[in-house]
Amino acid sequence: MKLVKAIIKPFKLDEVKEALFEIGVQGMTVTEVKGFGRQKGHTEIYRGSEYTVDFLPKVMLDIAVSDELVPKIIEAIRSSAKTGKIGDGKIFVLPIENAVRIRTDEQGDSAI
Amino acid sequence: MKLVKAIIKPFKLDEVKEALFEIGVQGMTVTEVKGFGRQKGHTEIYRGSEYTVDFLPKVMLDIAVSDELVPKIIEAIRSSAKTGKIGDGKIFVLPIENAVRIRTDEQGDSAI
Amino acid sequence: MKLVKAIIKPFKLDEVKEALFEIGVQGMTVTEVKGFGRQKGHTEIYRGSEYTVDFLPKVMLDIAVSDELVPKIIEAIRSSAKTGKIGDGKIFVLPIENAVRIRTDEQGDSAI
Amino acid sequence: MRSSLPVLLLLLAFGAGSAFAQDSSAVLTGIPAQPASYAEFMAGPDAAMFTVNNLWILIATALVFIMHLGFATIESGLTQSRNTVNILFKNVYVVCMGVMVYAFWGFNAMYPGAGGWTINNVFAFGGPIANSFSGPEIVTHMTSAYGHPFTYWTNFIFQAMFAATASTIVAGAVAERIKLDSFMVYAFLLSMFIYPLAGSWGWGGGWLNGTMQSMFGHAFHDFAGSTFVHAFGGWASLAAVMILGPRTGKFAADGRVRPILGHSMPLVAIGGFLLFFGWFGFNGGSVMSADPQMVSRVIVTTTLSGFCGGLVSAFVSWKVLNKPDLSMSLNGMLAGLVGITAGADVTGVWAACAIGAIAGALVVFAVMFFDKVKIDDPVGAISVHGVCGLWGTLAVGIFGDGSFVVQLIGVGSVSLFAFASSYALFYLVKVTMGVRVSKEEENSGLDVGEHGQEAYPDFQLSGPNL
Amino acid sequence: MRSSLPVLLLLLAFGAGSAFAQDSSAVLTGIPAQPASYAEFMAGPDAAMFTVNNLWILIATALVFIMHLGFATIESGLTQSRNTVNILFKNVYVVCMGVMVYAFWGFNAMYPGAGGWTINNVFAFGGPIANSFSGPEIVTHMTSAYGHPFTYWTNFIFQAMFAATASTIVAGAVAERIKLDSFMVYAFLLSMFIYPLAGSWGWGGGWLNGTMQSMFGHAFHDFAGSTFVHAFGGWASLAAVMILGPRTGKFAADGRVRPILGHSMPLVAIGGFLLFFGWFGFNGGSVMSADPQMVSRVIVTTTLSGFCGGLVSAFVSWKVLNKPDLSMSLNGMLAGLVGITAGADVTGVWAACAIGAIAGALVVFAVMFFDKVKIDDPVGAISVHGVCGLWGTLAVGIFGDGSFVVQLIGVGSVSLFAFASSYALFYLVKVTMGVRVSKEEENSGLDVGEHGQEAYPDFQLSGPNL
Amino acid sequence: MRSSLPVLLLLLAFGAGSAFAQDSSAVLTGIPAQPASYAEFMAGPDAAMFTVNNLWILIATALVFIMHLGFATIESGLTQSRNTVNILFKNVYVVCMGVMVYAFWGFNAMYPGAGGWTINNVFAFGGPIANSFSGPEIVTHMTSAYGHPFTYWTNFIFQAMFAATASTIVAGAVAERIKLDSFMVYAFLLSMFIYPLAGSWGWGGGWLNGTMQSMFGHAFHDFAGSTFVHAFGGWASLAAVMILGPRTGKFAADGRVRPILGHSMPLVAIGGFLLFFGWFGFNGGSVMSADPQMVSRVIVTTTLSGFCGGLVSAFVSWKVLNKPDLSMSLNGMLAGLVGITAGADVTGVWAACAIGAIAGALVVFAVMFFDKVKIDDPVGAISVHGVCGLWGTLAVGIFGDGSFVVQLIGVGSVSLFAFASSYALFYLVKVTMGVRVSKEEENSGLDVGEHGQEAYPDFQLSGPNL
Ligand SMILES: Nc1ncnc2c1ncn2[C@@H]1O[C@H](COP(=O)(O)OP(=O)(O)O)[C@@H](O)[C@H]1O
Ligand SMILES: Nc1ncnc2c1ncn2[C@@H]1O[C@H](COP(=O)(O)OP(=O)(O)O)[C@@H](O)[C@H]1O
Ligand SMILES: Nc1ncnc2c1ncn2[C@@H]1O[C@H](COP(=O)(O)OP(=O)(O)O)[C@@H](O)[C@H]1O
Repeated sequence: MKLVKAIIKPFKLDEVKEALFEIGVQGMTVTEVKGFGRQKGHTEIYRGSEYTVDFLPKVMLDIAVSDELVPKIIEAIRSSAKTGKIGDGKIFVLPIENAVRIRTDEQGDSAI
Repeated sequence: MKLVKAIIKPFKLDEVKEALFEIGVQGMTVTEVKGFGRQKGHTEIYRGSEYTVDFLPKVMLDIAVSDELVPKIIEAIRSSAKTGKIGDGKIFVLPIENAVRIRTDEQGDSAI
Repeated sequence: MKLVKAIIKPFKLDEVKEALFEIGVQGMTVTEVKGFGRQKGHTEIYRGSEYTVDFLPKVMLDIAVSDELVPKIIEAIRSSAKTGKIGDGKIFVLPIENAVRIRTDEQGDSAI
Repeated sequence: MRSSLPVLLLLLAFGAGSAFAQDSSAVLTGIPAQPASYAEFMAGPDAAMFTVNNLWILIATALVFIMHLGFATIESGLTQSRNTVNILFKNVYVVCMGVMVYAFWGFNAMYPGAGGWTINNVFAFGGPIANSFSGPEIVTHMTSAYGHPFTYWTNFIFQAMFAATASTIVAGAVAERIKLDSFMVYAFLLSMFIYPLAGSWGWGGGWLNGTMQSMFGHAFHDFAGSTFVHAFGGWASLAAVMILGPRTGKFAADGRVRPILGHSMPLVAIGGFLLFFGWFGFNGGSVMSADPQMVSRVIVTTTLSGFCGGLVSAFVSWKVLNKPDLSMSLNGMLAGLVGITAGADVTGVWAACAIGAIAGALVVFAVMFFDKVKIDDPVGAISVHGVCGLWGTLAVGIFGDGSFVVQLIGVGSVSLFAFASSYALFYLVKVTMGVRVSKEEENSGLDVGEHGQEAYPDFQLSGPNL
Repeated sequence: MRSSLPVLLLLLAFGAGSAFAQDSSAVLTGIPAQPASYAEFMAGPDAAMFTVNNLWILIATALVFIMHLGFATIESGLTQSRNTVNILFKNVYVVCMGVMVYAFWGFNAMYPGAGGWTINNVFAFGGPIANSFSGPEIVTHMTSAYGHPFTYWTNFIFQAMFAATASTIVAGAVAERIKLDSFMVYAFLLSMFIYPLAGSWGWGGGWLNGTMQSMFGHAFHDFAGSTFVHAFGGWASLAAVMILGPRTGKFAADGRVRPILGHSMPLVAIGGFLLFFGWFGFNGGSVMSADPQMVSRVIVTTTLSGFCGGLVSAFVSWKVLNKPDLSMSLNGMLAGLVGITAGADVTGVWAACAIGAIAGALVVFAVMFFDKVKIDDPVGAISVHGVCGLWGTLAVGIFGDGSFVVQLIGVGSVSLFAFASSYALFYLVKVTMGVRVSKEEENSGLDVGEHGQEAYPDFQLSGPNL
Repeated sequence: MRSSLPVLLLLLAFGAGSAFAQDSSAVLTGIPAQPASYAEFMAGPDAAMFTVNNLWILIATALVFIMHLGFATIESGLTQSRNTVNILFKNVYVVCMGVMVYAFWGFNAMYPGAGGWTINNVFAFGGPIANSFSGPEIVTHMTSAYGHPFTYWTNFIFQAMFAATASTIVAGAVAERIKLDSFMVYAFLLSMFIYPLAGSWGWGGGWLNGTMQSMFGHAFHDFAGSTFVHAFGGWASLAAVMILGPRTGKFAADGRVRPILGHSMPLVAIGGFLLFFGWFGFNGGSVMSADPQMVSRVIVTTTLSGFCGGLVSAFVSWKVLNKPDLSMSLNGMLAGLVGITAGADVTGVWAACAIGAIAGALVVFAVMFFDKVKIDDPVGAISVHGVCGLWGTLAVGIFGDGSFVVQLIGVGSVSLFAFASSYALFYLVKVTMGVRVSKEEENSGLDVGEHGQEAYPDFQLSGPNL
């Protein structure tokens, strides 16, 4: 099993969710994060003084999947999350050694 | 070492924390997340129009532990987080290659 | 590649960011988390009744890096995040099997 | 403290209003020479004074109205964000419903007038207010011939705004776990039948006036409602809370109190200040005229008492809890205001300060006491309105010229009546439709459960204990 | 409903104000015996009555002012947190600008007086108000010699606060996607030229007074602005929204409505209550005197109508949507207030309740209707002000003594004029400077886009659909 | 601008109040024929006028009270969420304490009356107000025999609400880093001793009246407190801030300004509008009667100046900062109000607009200036109250009929005195108990540090720079 971690632009969440749903992803966990990267933050002004917001709002998806599904998922995220503009985000794939569904105590692939 | 990632129902957090405490877990990191899965979201209504909330509030625990503790921890989480109702959540186990305690520079198991 | 997960005190974020920037880290993802550990929470009072806040605000950094950079990064975080007081936090290193930059489809080290 | 005829005539002639607050006995006694027409009256010598008196009561009505926003904000601020929509809705409902039932029944049940009693000085049937006036009725309802230094409409709407308050007090105490429809039925019955009935005993010229007067030489003195509004609402709340039970998780198995935090201190502060602001009209308007001496005196005693209450509970909470507590200080301000409300017209400046100071201390200990005995009152309504309403009424017998015994009888009977009838009503509602939401709903919040809405959809909210 | 001379004299003598609301015809007709000096007047028999009348209108002005905070809070509460700074800024701008342009042009354009018309009873050039008065001018502007039971200054500032309202109504309807500068230009033109022009037809003594009177024996009756303020603002909003289009994502491809949630229900409640509070002055002050009968009657009809509206829309939303809807109940309260505003002075108590009840039901269905036809009005401005303003004006012809035909002509012509001129203005602005922000800016919010500021920098906000 | 006897008699006879604002000189001069009893007075010809005058000042008092909620909300909105409880608590404390110390000492220290001076026209010992009146005292304090068109109680409570304001201004400037107990001691001393002393020089009939009059033929003119309230509070703040130092992190090592964002723009807007609302009473009540001419004129000049200020600072911030700044526009509204407060009674409409416009521009540059010189004022109190109070006072010498020199002497001496004594007091507090919280506490917030409470426990808050 793998944990696919994708960091995307917030307003793309719906599209990505749909895309993953179509290829049969049953579940995911979403975290609101702030991103720092090549995409530079914007300058704002407050009562006469300028400041820059370095960290931009992003959404991080944690998706546990069986190994064979990984390429399809990466493809689905890439195509749906892509705007071509800087700041589109990243996908990381991490190994999972075991998974458990709390409700049923199922283990491994069947748990996800 | 392993990183045990557990996604549970928010109101279960206290019980899970107690359960882990009892088996000697010294620390954990908690993140507020939104979950998408078999448990379907509820329908709400706003000024006359219906809409469904797909993502449900969950709490994600990141617990770094030495390998031998993993089974006990999984067991503790399962028993304390379980309601038997859909949406109870998942546990994922990921490998950790190294851990450092910033304060003391301790490395490995002693760091956690 | 590795995923360096660092949990630090919120007010240290700026310094850590600077330190990582200097050693050439191009990007990171930051999550607001709550931490539970040896550092005990504080007691507050509300309308006459005491209660303790177990979970303390922390900030978690997710930094994907190529293997050779890991020691430098750990060092940079340690030195910049350290106050010597309990609660400074932890660094965990997890393996990454693959990385993708959504915008360009680059894979592996070049993606991060 | 029924107003004797001479006083009354003065009152009518000079619109001097009298200190006798909401006492409507004016209606019952001597009617002055009657103008031929409204126009004639408005051309006459009393017109200007009548106009300013009438205007003040209407402005006071607006001020009392805004107290309902004060209640809405302080109650939602002191409870969790997941129950905010529910609390706000309840407040909107209560003020709308409260005034309407007062128009349909309450006003006439509370102020039956001399001949209007069904059981003399104890109970009167109510009924709808007038629709409009024409011909001679205009003079008898729109001029001093009405027996008040203001019109019939003014009299009604000012009293109506008061009426809506009692149920609002209960709304706060039962927050975060009560079923919406059950509360609505309960509040409806309480506002329509119970509040006016109790009020009629005193302000309506009932037995707390005449009987007490003849028995003890003192009528019961409740200037603006420490008893008829606040103690009434506070003790009615207690009954409801006792049946309803505490919020899940408020009291740990080992009996420890596990506080459930209010979600927004700014809302609490907005509520506290708006209530204070409204009190200028609540007490100031209860002079029932713009009489310069009385109104200015009442506003001075009222504000000083409120400020003392705020100061004292700030310091007491600091001493007792080691931390200066904001919500306690605001409660203390309100406690001082509730405390002075019975005697604002008869106490000196320093007595007013003392009354406020004691109320401010009382409220801190009362809040802690009710927690200790496992009475879960999220907003401190019982402490602020019940305990301090009781204290303020008795204080008239201590600092004012009232009779302690009579004050005790008055506040005691009204409080007991409020408690008992609230208990009965609430029990009735419990057995018929149930009063409590499910644990699941309580867990996820009444906003989604009862209203399918969220108060702060854009904001990330924390789970329990985070 | 032009006031005939005798009535007017009464009015001046007794400051009885008359039911004729904002009708300035007083200015046009008989001027009473003139005091030699202001001091002499203030020493005279009418001084006290004049003073209380004048004072009430000034207090009412303050109450109308606070309605702008009500609009600011209800509008920002009903929209997303990322557009909050923008909405608040627009509200600050509109009230500041609205009053200033009324001082520079609007007041005189709206109240030209007998000789002031450019095109008789249809159009008048405006111009700045007086700077100050000296010598004999003081008597003619600061005493009843002015032809009102209040001073020139009072007359101006009360009307000015009303003037700022119309554009504020539009501000809510076009929220979350309109370019700031474009809105500012549009609102400026609307407030400066269109609002006073429409107002002059009725309150200014124009054709809706005289012509209707002579043609139908009834002048058009709009007591406090169901037509001239609310319907005007509501239908002007409709035109703007039609050109502007809905917020991105409000309507799914398949036509389904995808609600965009308001971000703070407490702000919505604060807004609703503050607007109600202000209405005491909006309607109460429109009596144009402190006349006890009229003011107390108007305040009773106004409040009961508002409360009925709130109750009814609570229950209707409950029945129709299966959930008791807070924001609908608050809209319902406002709907009832808007509805009664045309006839608060001529309808009985129960008629007022009926008007409010119907308005409260109307607003629920109107909100759903406009969603269905893809008119995206984030705050329900068109439903509350347009639909219920229309209803309230017609209601005078049904419940009041007005003529239905005349009421229809009046509200119809003003609404059409508001719609048409707003359409023209907004279209002009669209072609010249554009009216809509970019999709990106809409996505990330107008606060950062237009103001480089955030409303809640400390709070973690949720992304879309989270 | 001491009122000469004839004027005064007019004033008493007609309750015309006079333009002479808070000037109590009335007390010092001719007392009119005295009625035998209060009842007789209330039956007499002056009763109605006296009643309306008195009522207006009491209503104005309520309006000034609500300004304290305005301060509480604008100050907490402009600071971080982790210091919200602390700021709200300070505001509750200041208004409670401020009024109480005014009752115990300030009122009599500020208005010593002819014989009351300890050092003639410079310093007077204070003392508690009366407890209550009986017998002949009633006539001499509750009728025009008191020498004002309102009662003793009214006089006290209106002045008391003003008194609480000065310290509130400081509360905002020192926010987010001051030790609570230290602030409480400082505010106590400032409110009790310093504010009334400065006030006595002008409003109390001290040297800024008589001496200036005899030296320059002009008394110092400060209608409602540009100098005695606002400049006083503003410059007192500057001294406090200088000793206290900036918030940690406000100024980067390289001198760059690192803004610390206010956490809630809606709170800021609520505060700004409530302050404007209260100003109707602050300036309108300072006419010290309901005189139609003066009150209506003052309310027109006041509101127009405020609106101009808001417009101008909106546009100036737009030009200078490239973005239309909400909080600046609200500051601009307040700047305009502060600016007109000295001369609202003596300036024409367009002069009022000019004064407001200039104030609106000034405040933007002042805020930027103080940032540049590293004076850290989180809410802009020094700019709004200090700078614009100064400007407004001088403006009377430019646009009004005042003497520029006298105005300069007056505002200069009061400002210097405020600065110096505040500096001394604050320094005293610093050496005795310390004034600044620890860096850790500043980091984690004063709410937990000083109060053990959080303002928004349910909400997820962002760390620094997130
Ligand atoms: N090395 C990294 N480790 C973790 N997250 C990263 C890393 N680099 C980028 N990110 C995340 O991806 C987001 C987008 O990356 P960025 O460099 O801005 O644009 P792009 O991915 O298009 O090159 C960042 O905001 C950050 O959240
Ligand atoms: N494949 C997955 N990857 C990551 N998180 C998941 C995955 N499936 C489920 N989750 C998380 O677990 C939560 C519960 O899962 P769900 O399917 O709703 O119920 P259950 O776990 O009882 O089957 C989800 O809300 C989501 O947060
Ligand atoms: N075993 C663990 N797994 C995950 N996170 C941990 C673990 N132990 C500690 N942490 C995180 O590190 C933070 C600091 O740890 P703590 O024990 O309080 O201080 P220190 O790291 O100085 O010993 C905790 O608040 C928590 O967020």
